[in-house]
This record gives sequence, C-alpha cells and structure tokens, in this order.
Amino acid sequence: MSKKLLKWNEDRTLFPEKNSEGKIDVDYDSHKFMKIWHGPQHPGITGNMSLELTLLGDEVMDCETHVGYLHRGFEKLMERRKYIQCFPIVCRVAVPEPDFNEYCFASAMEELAGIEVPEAAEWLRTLVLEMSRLQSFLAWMGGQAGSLGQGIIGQWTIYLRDLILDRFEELTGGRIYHMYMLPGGVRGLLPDGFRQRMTENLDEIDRFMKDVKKVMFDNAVFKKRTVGMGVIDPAWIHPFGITGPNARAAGVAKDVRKDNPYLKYPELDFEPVVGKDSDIYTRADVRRRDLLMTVDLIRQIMAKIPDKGDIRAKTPNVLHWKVPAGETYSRAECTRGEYGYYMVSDGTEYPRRINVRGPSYTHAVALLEKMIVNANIADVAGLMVSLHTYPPEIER
Amino acid sequence: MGKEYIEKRTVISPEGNPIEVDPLKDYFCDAAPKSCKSASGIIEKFANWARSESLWVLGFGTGCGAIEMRPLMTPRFDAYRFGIQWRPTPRQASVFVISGYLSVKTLKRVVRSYEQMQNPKFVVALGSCTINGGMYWDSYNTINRLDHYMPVDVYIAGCMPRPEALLAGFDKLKHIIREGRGEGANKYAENFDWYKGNQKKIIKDWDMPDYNW
Amino acid sequence: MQTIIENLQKHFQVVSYHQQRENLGFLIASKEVAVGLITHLRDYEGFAHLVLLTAVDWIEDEHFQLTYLLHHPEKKVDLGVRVMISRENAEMYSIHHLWEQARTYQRELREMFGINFPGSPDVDKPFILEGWEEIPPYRRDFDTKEYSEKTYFPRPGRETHDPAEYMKKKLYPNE
Amino acid sequence: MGTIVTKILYALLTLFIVTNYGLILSGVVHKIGARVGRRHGIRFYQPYIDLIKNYTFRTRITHGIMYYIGPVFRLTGGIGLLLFLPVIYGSPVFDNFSFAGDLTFVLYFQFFGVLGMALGAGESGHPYSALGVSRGLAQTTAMELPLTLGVLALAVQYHTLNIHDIVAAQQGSILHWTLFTNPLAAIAMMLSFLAMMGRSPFDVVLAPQEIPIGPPTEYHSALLGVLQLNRAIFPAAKLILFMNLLFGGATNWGELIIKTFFIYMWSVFVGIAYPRFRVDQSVRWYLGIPLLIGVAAILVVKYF
Repeated sequence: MSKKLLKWNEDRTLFPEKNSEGKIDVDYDSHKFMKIWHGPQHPGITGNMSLELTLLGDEVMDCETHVGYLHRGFEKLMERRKYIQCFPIVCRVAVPEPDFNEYCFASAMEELAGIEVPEAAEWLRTLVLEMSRLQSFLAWMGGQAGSLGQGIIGQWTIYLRDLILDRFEELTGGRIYHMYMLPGGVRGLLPDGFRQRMTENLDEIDRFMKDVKKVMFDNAVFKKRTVGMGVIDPAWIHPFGITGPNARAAGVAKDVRKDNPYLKYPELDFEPVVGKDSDIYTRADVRRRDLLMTVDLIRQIMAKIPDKGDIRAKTPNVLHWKVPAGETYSRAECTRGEYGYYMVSDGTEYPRRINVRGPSYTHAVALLEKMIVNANIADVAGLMVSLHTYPPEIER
Repeated sequence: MGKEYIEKRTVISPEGNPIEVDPLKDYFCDAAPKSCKSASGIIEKFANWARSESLWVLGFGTGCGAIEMRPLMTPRFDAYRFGIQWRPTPRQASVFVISGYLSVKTLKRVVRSYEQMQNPKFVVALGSCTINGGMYWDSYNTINRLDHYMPVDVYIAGCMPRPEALLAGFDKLKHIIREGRGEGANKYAENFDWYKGNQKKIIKDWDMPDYNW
Repeated sequence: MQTIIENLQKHFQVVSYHQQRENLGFLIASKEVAVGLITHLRDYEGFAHLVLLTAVDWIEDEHFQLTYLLHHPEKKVDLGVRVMISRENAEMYSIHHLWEQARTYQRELREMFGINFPGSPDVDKPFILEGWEEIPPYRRDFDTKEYSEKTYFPRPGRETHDPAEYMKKKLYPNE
Repeated sequence: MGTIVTKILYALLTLFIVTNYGLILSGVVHKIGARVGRRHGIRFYQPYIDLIKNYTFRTRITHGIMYYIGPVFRLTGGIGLLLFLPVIYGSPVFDNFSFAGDLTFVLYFQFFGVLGMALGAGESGHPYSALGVSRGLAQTTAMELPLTLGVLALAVQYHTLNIHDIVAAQQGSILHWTLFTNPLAAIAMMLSFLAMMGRSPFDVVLAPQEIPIGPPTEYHSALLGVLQLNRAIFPAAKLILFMNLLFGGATNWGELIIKTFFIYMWSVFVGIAYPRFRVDQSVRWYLGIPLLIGVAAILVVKYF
C-alpha cells in the first residue's frame, strides 16, 4: 500500500512516439531536446571515448558512441614490423590486461609455425593470465562502485591490485606491461618465495572481498541503483555478439576457458559463473564471484605449477623467422569476454595482417547504444561501467 | 557527418522569432589569448608557492598512462599528500596531465580543454610517446612531439612511467613553479600563431574557433 | 566439422576448404553466394555468433579478402568464410541485418580499407579517424612511416635500424 | 551607536574564527575519509593553500553579470546563516545578531544560497550546470520538508522562535537536550542534515561521475575561491545551528568544537559507506519516512 502511494504514476503520453527503428524523431528546433556530450574529457567515462546523448528531461532518448580517440593503428604498425618486433607492442593494445594480447599473439604464431610450448611454460602462462584477470577485475570493481559515488571501494580494490602488480613485477619485471610470453615460451621461472607471497596476497584479497561484499553488494542504496537497471535480454546475446560476464549474467554459460579449452585450463577445476537477472547488480555479482573463482584458480595453479623445467621451445632465429603461410584465429577469455587475434601470414618475415578482436567492440558500440535509451542520465556512467568496456581494444 | 551545426543559420526562438546564429562567433569568444603580467617580488613568490602546493589535475585520461593515475591517487602512492587532487572540469584545473600518446582526434579535444584552463596552467606529459612518439613513432595517427602543440613543463619518460616516476615528475613541476618558470600559458599566448599553425596542420577538420575560452 | 561442410556442399558451391585445427576451418565462397551462405550457416547450422569481420589486403593479386569468422556456440567450432572481392571499387553486400554489431565492423572496414557496404546504416560516417584525407590507412600501399615523418614533426635524434643487420654489425662485425 | 559597532566587530570576530574552524574541519574530514580508504589524505591545511591558489589565478572569464550572483548569493547565505546564530550560549561576544524571530530567518538563509547558485550557474550556460541546478533545487525542496517540520515542532515545543531561548531551555542536563525531549523532531532533522551537508547518498547534485561537477562547473579562479570559502563557512554554520537546536548549544569553544565535530561525523560516516541516490530516488526517500517522522513530531508535540 505505502509503496503504491509513493510510486509516481508516470505519464508517458508526453513522450514522443518511437518510429519503426525503435528510435524517436529528434527535432532540436522544438527546444524540447538537449544534446550532451559525455566525454572524452569526463571523469565518468571508461577510458577515452565519448557518448553523444540526446536528452529529453532526464531521460536519454538517443545515443551515439564515438570512438577513435585512442587509435594508434596497431594493425598497420604490425604489418611493417617483424614478428619479434611486434611482440613488444602487442601488449600495448589494451592496458588493463596486456597479457591476453601477448598470449593470443604468441599462440596464433606458434600455431602457424607449428611450435609446441613446454609444459612449464604453459603453466606459467596460465598463471599470468589468471593474475591478469584478477587485477583487471579489481580495477573494474572500484570503477563500478565509483561510478555510483562510492569511492571507498575503489581505494580498497586498487590497493589490492597493487599487491598483484607487485607479484607481476617480481615475476616479469614490469608493472603494467609485462612482455612475458614470448612466441615459443615465457621469459622466466617463478622466483624464490613467490608462492609464499602470492598466497599471502590472495588471503588479503579474500579478506577484503568480504568487506567489499558487505559495503557494496549488501548496500541498500547500491541495490536500489542497480537492481533491475540495464537489463540485457538473453535473446540479444548472439545478435550482438555478447561474450564474457555480460553474457554469463544473462544466464548463458559462455566461457572460452570451458568451451575451447586452452593452456592448462582442462586440468583445473572450475565452473563458469552464471547469473540470472542480467541487470547491473547481477553483472557486478557475476564479476565478484568470477574474481573469487580466479583467486581459487590461482591457488590451484600454484599447487600444480612446476618449479623448474624447460620454459622455451626451440625457435628459429627470431630476426629471420619466416612464419609459414596460413591463417588462424586464437582466442582467450579475458575479464570482458572473448579476446582474439586473427593472424594471416604470407610466408615472409612480416605478418600480412593481424586483427584484434576485443570484446568491447560489440559491447561499447552496438549494445551500449541500444541499452542506454530510456536510461536516466544519472545511470549512464554506471551502465557503461557495468558493461566493462575498454576503448583501446575497439579502435586499437 | 555534416558540419551544419557550425554554419550560419536561422533559428526560431521559443517565442517564434527568427534569430540569425553564427555559432563560431556567437557561442565562443575567439579573441587570441594575451600574455599576463605576473605580480612582483614577494607576492608572486607567495602565489607561486601556493600554486605549487595545490596542483589540481584535470581528469582527462588521454592515453594508456591513465591507468597508472589511479594507483597514484590510492593508498600505495597517495598523491593527495602532496597537494595533488583531481578536478573534473578544465575551468578549475591547473595541471593538465597528458597521459600517454595523443591521436589526432584526441589532440583536438586536448587543445580545447587546455585553452579552457585558466592562466597559469601547467602541462605534464607522461610517457615516451609524448616526447618523440615512442612505440608509435611511425604511426599515422599519433603525434610525435607534444611541445609543438602546447607548451610542456615536465616530461616524464617511460612506457609507461611508474607511479614513483610520476611523483618525481610532480616534484620537479613544483620546483619549476616555485622558481617562477612555469609560464606555459604566457608562452602559449606569445607564440600563439606558431602553435595554432602546428595544430591546424594536423587537425584536418577544424570546426572550432581559433581560441575558445 | 566435416559433417557441417558436407551438409554445406549440398546447398552451396564451396570452392575450397582448409582445416586449420580441429575446431577451426576456413572456406572460400564467392562474393555472390557469401551472404546466402552465411545466413544459412547462422539459421540452419547454428553458427549464431559472429566473432569478427575483417579484411586482408592482397595487393599483389589485386583483391581484398574479407573474413567472416563464425562461431558455433553448441559445437564450439569456428568457421571462417573467406570472400575475395576486387580491389577496384571494392564493394560487398552488407550483413547488418544478421548481426547488430556487423554495422560497426562494416563502418570500420569502410573507413580503414575503403570497402563499401551499401545499405549498412551509418556506413559513411567517420568511425575512428577524423578528417582523413589520404587513402584508407590499412591498405598496403599506404606508407605510415612516410606519412608520420611528413606530418608530425619527428624529434631529431631518433635512429632506426633493421634489427637483423644492426645486430650483425654490432655483434659479428667481422663476418 | 557604540553598541552596534562593537556588535559588528564581535560578529566579524566570530566569522573569522568560524571560517578558520570550517577550513580546518574540512581538511580534517578529508583526512578521515582518506583513512577509511587506507590513505594519509591531504594535509589538514590544504584547504588554505587551495583557497590562496584560486585567488591568485591571473585570468578570469565572465558569462555576464548574473554569473557573479551565484558565488555572492552563496556566500551571503553562508555568512547570513552564521550571523543570526548565537554561536556560544551566554557569551555576549559570540552571540551575533540573534533576535526574537531568528529561527524563521535561519530557515530562509538555508535556502538562499541554493537559489543564488541556481541563478548564477544557469547563466553560465553549461548543460551540466543546468542539470545540477535542477537536481539541486528538487532535492533541497524535498529535504526542506522534514527539516521545516522538525523546526516547527521545536517552535511549538518551546513556544518560541528564538534560537537563544531554545538553547536556554536545553541547559542543565544532557537529558534536557531536544534530542531526548523531542526525539522524533531530532530524527527528522538529522535525516535532512545528511542532504544539507551534500555528502553521499545525497550528493547527486555535484556527482563528478555524471555531471562534473554540477552547478559550479563553470566557476573558476576567484569565483571558485568564494565558493570554497563558503564551503568552509556554510557547513560550520549549519553544524552550529543543529548543535543549538538539538544538542544543547555550547557554552565555550571547546564544547562547540567537540559537539560540531561529532555531528559532522554522522554525515561523514554515512557518506563514506553509501553510494549516491539518483535525484528522483532521494526525493522519494525524503517524501517517505523522514516526512512522516516530521509530521509525527508535530503531532506528538501538539497533542501529547
């Protein structure tokens, strides 16, 4: 009763009718609409992109995503570099998880060249990929809470992320860009005492995630802002090419690690995390459980990883490495979805063409433009962050 | 995409009267910036001290360096201790951190944001890519030298620079400001035509006024 | 995978099929049948997920290769459909009605390769580049280094070497 | 004649002390927030440096004469609120211009700054300012309702519109505080207090993630300095108001500092732990339970 009393009876007859394409006809001269640019100079935007919003009152009527602010022309640059010269630049394609670029590049190249990677190297690659997922999830969680005005979560999770970055530094020598997975293997074995420190960090993360759950996920205001907001219809999954946690939150258990197992994932025990309601809250919760699963996976990997062994396969002289002609596609499951490299070789020392398939490509443009219509302007930031889009992998 | 929104046109006002609008002239002030005199002696020194101890950084992540800005402002490195704070609008910010490579499309927005900042303003450029192009020296879409387009106070080398390097860079910037050498805004005003010429050479669809406040 | 291809050969003329690995294959289709083939794959064979759409510039052979990479969510296999189109007046039928995100890919290809997709929404709008006046940058005959040196005021002092020769000169000067 | 001059001088002294207290308090509160996030946070005197820096900017642009009204009205609201409050109970020096009807006056000044800001920020023509202003006005209007009902309940309870008398009535024992004699009104007012301080969950007006940063988007250099000064004075004045109305006032500066600090902590702790409401949600929230509590407070005072 009281709920019904307090609920405003929304009169939508004042809103313009939608045309056959599902959009409204915007007539700026009617002085009803306002056009607003959300980004690129905007703290609420993920990375460097912009949304051109058309508002009627507080509601978004139309949206167009503008990308290209981060375009460096990687695919062109790689065409005029030798394979080994491509290796240091591929990780720069996407900042939050550079290792997926390295892995996809290396595995595509190994497949074309027919190189078998030693077992120890495969374990190390699995470890680095999972660590990369972990730190990316942590950074995202801060962003999601921050987009709804809860800055404290960001402080905690970035602190936890720094711990993982320390381990990265210890293992690979780099904080953000690691350049660890060479074509044919990896660059180094686990340092002494790495397991011990990693275990301590994982315990710390476990402890903090309990607090994060209490403060963020059990929070009444957070629930009020996110439950029922920004629902992805499961029927959109294939037409929009949605992958990763965004698809899993809609109840579709799509996980490249299970579907097309790579590296050592078949030997690890895990089940894809699946949500039900597909709103912002569910997506956040799926990512949180995915994060905890990643912590668990790292523990499993640490138990199985060999301390020594061959870490690099025999490769030709990298400066004169002619990769046999052919084409292939290699993929991996990153935090945002399916990450893939499509590589075409024409049998020379230079790649013919490399195409990067970033998951944000579909999430940030086609899907976001559709989802954002009829959202409140205050929810735009939260909605965009909940898709976990990252512009550099759209435009490369 | 059409550029009709910057062309002269007639708009019907809510009262029904037609109004002639020339957006570039009417919506912006395009007078060239003027070099500002600094106050003299001890007052300027005091002002410079205050400026150096209160660096308000514009929240514009232009490139991948932006990912290291978050650790910088969070527990491990905590730049707030040194008077470095975020500011979401260019009007209120005094430091522009160019975090990494600039594509031409971003440069256009960066120039606009830079011009909206108030004198004195400082530019810190991160990463090798702002110095000489770095990894992307032969890319067709990223600039090679930032100091051709706007005055730069401090360059921080590295790909990408670690937060410690950023802190050291900010420390250097503080020294520069305290010594009264942080006059980038005046330099921009004095060499305005040169900077504008360089910008216009690479920004092909120039659809904004020459200077926008 | 093999059964899918055999099924497919009943309806369409598949020029050549190449099995890259057990869950990835590539086939070549002609420009005319390609969209029909892809629709068939999506609707009857269950390749519901468009992984990527990209182009390769074979400048020596005077054609572009378009690759439609499709994924089968149940059988977990991928099939790449390669379509060769002429480099002159490059044009291809649009598939934006099959997948929503295809229009984004087609906008990008229009801009970066100059391949036209008539009918695709917003295909002529600039997507990544702004005010680009040269030939589309991903074409092989566009030289990015030359353009960069001409345009962006390279800072003097940078030297570039071919890594193989430079290493040889440095490490084995006597050979 | 002599008395009014001394009174003005005393008021200026109060203003000076409260301004400094407000500046240091905002620095300390920043630090407390930072500690929850495991940081050291800003130096406690950082607000002073920021203030000086903003006044030393060399350029300033204008959007017309109405544009200046924003900061001026805002500062007037802050100082006006303070000047009509008895800051220290029983002290002739820090009694300010408290007079018989100052309770209504205070309610008015509370809203005055927001209105001025709306006029000025609207003039700047920035869409984010416009959005922020409409949000701010909607939320302030909703938040005023429980606050006004609570204040009226106090007026009915103490049969006076003079803050000085209200403070006097609460002296003697901690149990004489309005907090204990009229808990319903106190609850309604303390819920309104959350939105008055502009912290989460009611900071959507300034939400930097959506509309950076709301009404003051276009204000810069000295104009921003004025706003910042007000951000020190206004919260301090509001804290003193709530201390006077609900927590028995203060008879010396030490008591004032302790009491206002703990009142501030109420909004700080809530602010740190919660994300922000959308403006329609916060309006709905204020028109729900807090409004009912406010009505109940009046009914209780009137009929029991």
